[in-house]
Amino acid sequence: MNKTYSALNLFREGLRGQRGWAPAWRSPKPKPAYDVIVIGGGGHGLATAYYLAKVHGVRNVAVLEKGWIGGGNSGRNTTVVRSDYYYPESAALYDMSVRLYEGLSRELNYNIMLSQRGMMILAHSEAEMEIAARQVNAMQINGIDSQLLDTEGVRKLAPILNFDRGARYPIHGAMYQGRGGTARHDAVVWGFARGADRLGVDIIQNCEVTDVIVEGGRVTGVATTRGEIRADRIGAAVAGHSSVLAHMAGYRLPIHSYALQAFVSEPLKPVLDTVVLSPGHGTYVSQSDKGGLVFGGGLDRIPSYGQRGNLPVQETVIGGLSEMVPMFSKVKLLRHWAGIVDVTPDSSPIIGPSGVEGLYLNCGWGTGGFKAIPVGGYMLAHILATGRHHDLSRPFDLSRFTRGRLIDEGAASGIAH
Amino acid sequence: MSGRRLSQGGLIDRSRLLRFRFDGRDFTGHPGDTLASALLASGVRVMGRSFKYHRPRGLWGAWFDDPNAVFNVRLRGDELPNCPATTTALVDGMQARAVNAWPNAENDLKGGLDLFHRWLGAGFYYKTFMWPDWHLFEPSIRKMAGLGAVDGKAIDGYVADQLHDDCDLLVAGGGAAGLAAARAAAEAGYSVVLADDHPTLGGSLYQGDEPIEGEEPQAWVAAQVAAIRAAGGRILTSTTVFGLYDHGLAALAEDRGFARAPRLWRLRARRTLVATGAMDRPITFADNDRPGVMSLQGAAEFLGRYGVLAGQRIAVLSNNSHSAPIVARLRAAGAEVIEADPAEGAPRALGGKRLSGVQIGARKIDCDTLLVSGGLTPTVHLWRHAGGKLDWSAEKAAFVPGAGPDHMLAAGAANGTFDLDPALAEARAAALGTPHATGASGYRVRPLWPQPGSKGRQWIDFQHDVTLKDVELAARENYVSVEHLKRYTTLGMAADQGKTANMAGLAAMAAIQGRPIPEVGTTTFRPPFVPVPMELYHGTRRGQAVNPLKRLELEPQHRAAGAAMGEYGGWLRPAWYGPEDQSAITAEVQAARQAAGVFDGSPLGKIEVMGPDAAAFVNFIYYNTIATLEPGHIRYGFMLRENGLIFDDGVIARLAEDRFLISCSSSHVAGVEAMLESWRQDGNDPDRIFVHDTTQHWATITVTGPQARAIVAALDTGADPATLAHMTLTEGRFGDSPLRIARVSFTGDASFELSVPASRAADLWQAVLAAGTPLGARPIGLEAMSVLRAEKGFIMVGKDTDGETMPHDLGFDVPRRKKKAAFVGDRALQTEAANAADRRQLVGLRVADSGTVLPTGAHIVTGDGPQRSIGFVTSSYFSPTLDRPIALALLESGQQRIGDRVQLRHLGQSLSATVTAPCALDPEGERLNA
Amino acid sequence: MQLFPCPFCGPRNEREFHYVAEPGKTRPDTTGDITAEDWAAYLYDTKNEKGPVREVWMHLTCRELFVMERDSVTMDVLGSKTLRRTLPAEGAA
Amino acid sequence: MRDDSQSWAPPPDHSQPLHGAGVTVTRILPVRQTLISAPDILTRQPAALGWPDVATGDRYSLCLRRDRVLEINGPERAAGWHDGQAISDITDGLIVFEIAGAAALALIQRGTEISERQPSRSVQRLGFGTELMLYRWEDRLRLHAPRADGPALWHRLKAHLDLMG
Repeated sequence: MNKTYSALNLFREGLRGQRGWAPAWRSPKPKPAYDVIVIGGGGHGLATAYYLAKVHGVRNVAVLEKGWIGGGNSGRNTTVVRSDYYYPESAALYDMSVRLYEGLSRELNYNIMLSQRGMMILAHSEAEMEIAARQVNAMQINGIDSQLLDTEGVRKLAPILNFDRGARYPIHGAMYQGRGGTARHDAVVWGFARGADRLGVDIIQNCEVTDVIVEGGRVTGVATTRGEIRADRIGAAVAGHSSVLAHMAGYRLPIHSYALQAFVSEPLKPVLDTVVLSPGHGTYVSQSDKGGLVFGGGLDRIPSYGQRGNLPVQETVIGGLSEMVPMFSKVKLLRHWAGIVDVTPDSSPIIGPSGVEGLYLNCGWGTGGFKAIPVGGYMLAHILATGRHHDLSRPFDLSRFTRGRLIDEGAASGIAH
Repeated sequence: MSGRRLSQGGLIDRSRLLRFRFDGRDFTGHPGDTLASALLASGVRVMGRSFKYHRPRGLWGAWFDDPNAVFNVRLRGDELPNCPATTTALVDGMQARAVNAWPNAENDLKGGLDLFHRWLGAGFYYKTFMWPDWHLFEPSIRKMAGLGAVDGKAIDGYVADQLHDDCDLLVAGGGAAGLAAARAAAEAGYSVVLADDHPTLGGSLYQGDEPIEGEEPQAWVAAQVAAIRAAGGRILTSTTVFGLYDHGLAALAEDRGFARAPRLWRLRARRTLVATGAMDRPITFADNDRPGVMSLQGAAEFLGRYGVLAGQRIAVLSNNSHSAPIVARLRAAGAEVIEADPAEGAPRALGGKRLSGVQIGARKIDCDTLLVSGGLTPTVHLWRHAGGKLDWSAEKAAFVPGAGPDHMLAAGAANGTFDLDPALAEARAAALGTPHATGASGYRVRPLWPQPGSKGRQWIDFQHDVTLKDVELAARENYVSVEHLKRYTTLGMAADQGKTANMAGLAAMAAIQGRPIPEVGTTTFRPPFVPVPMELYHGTRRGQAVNPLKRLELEPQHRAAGAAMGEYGGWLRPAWYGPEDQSAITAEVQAARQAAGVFDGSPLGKIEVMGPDAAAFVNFIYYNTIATLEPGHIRYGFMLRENGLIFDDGVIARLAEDRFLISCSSSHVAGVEAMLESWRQDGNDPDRIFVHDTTQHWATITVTGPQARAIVAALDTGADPATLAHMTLTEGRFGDSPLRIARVSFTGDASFELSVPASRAADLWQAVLAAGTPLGARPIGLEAMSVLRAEKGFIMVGKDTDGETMPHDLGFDVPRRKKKAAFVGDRALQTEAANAADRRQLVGLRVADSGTVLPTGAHIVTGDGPQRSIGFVTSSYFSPTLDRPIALALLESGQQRIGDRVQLRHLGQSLSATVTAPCALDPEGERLNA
Repeated sequence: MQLFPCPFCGPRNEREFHYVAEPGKTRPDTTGDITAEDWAAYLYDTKNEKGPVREVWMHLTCRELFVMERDSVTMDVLGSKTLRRTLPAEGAA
Repeated sequence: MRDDSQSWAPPPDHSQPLHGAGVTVTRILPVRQTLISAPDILTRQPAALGWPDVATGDRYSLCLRRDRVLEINGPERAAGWHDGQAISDITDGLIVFEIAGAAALALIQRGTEISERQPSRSVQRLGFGTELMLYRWEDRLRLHAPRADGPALWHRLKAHLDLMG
């Protein structure tokens, strides 16, 4: 069976009807016990398992997924990758993620199509230009590539935007990160799954965790729809349902669940290379390699576990896109969908101990979880393997809320994606 | 021989000729035609190319189920991309071209790609293009992808009319079942809306020519329409119910003609009946994508609606009883029809761009057209949008609506009731909510699903070029969940949303895995049902109407005075007066410091808090102690959020024992009022506290500067400004209107805020300028005001504070340490972080007098080791008063660094400055009382 | 677009409403000592339940603060009740 | 600094009515508008109108909240807390448009979800992106909106009238 992906193998397989390819991952039966259980077969959970096996040599690992892997937010996002964050703590975390992304296709031997076509956040006024400058300076000091563009600089990269000075949100310039871009979201999930599987990790789909077994204040396993599975170290990467798991295990989180919508248009010939975000309209857009405009905006305003969106936000986001690029108003919307995201008070993730011994968290990524998949997995793997925070994850410990040490990227992230 | 127009039949108007072009050739059609029907009537077979392999494609369906004929269409200079030919009504003068083909669909240069198909199977791109780097391959792949090009031009007047409406019953679908239901409900007194996406009602009635309830279809339809209207029901044709949302909301798109924006109906329906019919499924066999292979139902539609016979020598491949009347009709129309049973053997379509025949096992049938029917699939999309479940009907070999929300109904073919009379009975019963038992179905179908391992290239998703082999590959690689299958192969993700592909795809996966179809399940059905223009969501909320600015009463006066207007906190306000910013701002600052500045401060909040508990309430709301404020006096203070961070700053005046006036920031009025209401109703006695926002009743003109007192004295107000102490207020008159005079200063000079009812603003403005101009006063804008306050080290919340700033960072530490009473955010000011020594504090920065103005947004950095930001410049200007640059900054432990020299960085440049106190002008406050 | 029942105004479009908080959190008496943990729990901790929930909402147009029961998965509204103790004039709902 | 002032068209002239198919929008000028809040205000002013109640004549009051009414052309009242009521003059704070004609409600339905079949105790609602007090007055509709939102509201109403053709 053919296990290695390459142009040569693809050619050979083409000659024999692609019949020799091995399964991308196995579908094993769950064992009664593992060294580590990772709850949640999204990007973060699979990346956690991969790095546990790869970096820490912990291979007796199960990833439990209640449905199909990547069926949560990993497969529902708008695929943006970037590290244009303001605070040093966030910058270090997200930039490590981008760096991991940059080597991921070859490391995983799976083309995740990381496309660094650049990401710009528009500035619509002189005041926003000042804030953009502050942000660009912060990023440069933190060692992250970033540029301040003027109107002409924006025009060069995205000539189809609305440069009319009479626009409601005129374009004064933009903050630009050239290493920003997109990656194929499903490929990230499948690549990590295949990578983890090849290192011995059991990926168990259709296995819903129904209870967390806590004995004497420590976690000892989980009850699932496929029976009880034991482990004394458990990582939870269940964005959107973090509070549900917290309820099972008996801890509280500062999280609200909201629906975040995403949209795609009919496919068009290429007209837009970069990812563009307009803070004024609350809309961002990129064009996929397939030609569809992939776009989104802010959260729905109603706490929700229903994976579907609502008209008011659709009107804001789609109307905003039509203002950003007037010719798009005649382009057709193909579909829209929603994911459920964890929203923390400071829009920053929670990584680290849960309060129940042996149970560690990776949650609270809000609207930005996709871009953080590699680093989120890396950090959770580190703490599961060593019992200690990685330096980069320490500021994101749950205790920051008690200490008042919030990392509020509200100003830096503009809006959701 | 291929399609041709019959001399009679159909719903078209043969008396008029419409001319159009397709792929550079001229054609004609008739009113009532679609682009597809007119081309089919003209004998055109190849109408498009597929997405990946550029295979030639002809029509499959006659309506929204066609995946193949996608055109860019231009009419009188307006072009729309990706128009489905089957649903685009023909208009005289249209110019259409097939997307994804060059120079045209018939002869596409990229057609040769098909030769490489064996290497371009599902997900091939995940397995290669990794060395040296994806970025090397991506640009050329991007160019290959996409369907139509968008021409870069918005269409003039392309604005969607959007409205809300409501009804008791929405009937989606105006076929036999929908019409019957709508009539029954309307006649029973319900308010009914019936919507159908065709311009003509009747649904599938025109496919056959059997009478319905004893009448010809057209006459029966006309009778129902008349009855519905007579009973007060509303009928919307060319209107697609494209989404069902929460709480009975339906979204409808009403087509208003080519290149005209559709109308959006946001219709709140107490009940919704899904009567959307059923679609013919393709049969999966070798080369089943050849032009000339068409759905049986599609051919019947072309015949019944458009008077077009799809072919002359027609083979029919069907597994169900639905085909018999259609075959009869085709024969009656003059076609030679050969029926074949797909069970005879694995079929294979023959021919290239034009079908030449079909091989079925050993039997070869010569034909120009092959009509296939793999069974009917109810159109259950809307049912699923609303959260209805689907049941698998083995008898009908289809998913049919199962349990659903109470307000959802389904009837007719959409409900799996394919026979006419039972469908009518079912629809009427559903509309009236009466019990109804569906009798035995006359519909017979022999399940016919894709056969794994069979030979040839068998298309499952036509538009996206997904074949049975791709499904087999996905299964082999363990992409077996229906969602993985969809995502890995892109099955069902094309612009037709898999209307023809999904059933075949999941049936193929079921067959490969040996599982029953319902166990494999379906993917999610998501709105919109068909792609809709984004304009539908856009409407009149465009241009200046997006988050519209609040407008000043005095805007005409400001414009007349030459103001450059700009957006400040949601208001359109004067930025400066004059043609050029720098000189104007300098002159305004100088006038304000030397004589007087006249400033329109109307947007400043004026929220009144009244009632017996008002004093205790505002004392709780404010960081500062307000309870001790005397009537007639004013205090500066902060409102915090419960997390201790600054929400707003401003002054509060006590007008009476039980009446306070809060002047919050202009942009925060609504937020402050909502916050006050929240606390009022939660934890306080709302019967003893009342909050009135009176902001827009008042216009406020601020006069500031050495001559301010003289100017105010010159107005006939009945109040003496000379006796008005700083931070007090009084009431006077302006003509016959009330006038409020407050002495507060945002500039460091004596200032008077004069407030009158807004309708008197123009008179007051004129009076102040008349009194002030001889003394050297002039209007000043926001930019000058910003400089004036920065000279004094006064902050603007949001500019000189960020999402971490607490009042003690700005030097206001006393309430935090001493205030006894509880106040919003109090405990949060005592956390580890709030007490940290390295908090960023407000400071001033001074550069050499001859130096340049520091850029706002520059960061202050530590010089030793790797650079680290310890703060940033929040406000920075050239001060005309001091004749040197000034700046404010937030700086770690800033108070302890006063006097230090610091390094700054801005866009790669290094700068330096000295840390000072924030106040650069008149720190002793002598000017205030001068 | 959802319809929420304001206890005073009756059913209105969701655009008119603002989610405030989960009910049942009483502000601690800040004139006494409160641990950092208790304060953080008051400020931040949520139940964030999946399924039937009780939430405090504000009807922005009439500023009514009320408790709404709804299902956070199906979006069905189960009921609403004003936070006001006195009800001088009963509303439409 | 960039001057974006040309981006903003001057405010529209409200003094000339807007005409559309079956609709006329006119600005009207009440002599007085008074906000009155009290715990028992709806007992004191039981006639305060909700939706779809019909106002007649010059003088009436509108129910805004559980404890608040807007009195139109009532007596002059001293502002402040008096006799258990909080009183503010808001005459110049609210701009008032009257919409006459057969399509009046259809015009309003462009900007807000409203139906004569759905009564409401309060006349306050969101519509056309602003706060409205909307009610029936004789055979017409009237709406009050924050004064500074008047130009934007006028602009939206005009745009909708143009679309309704």
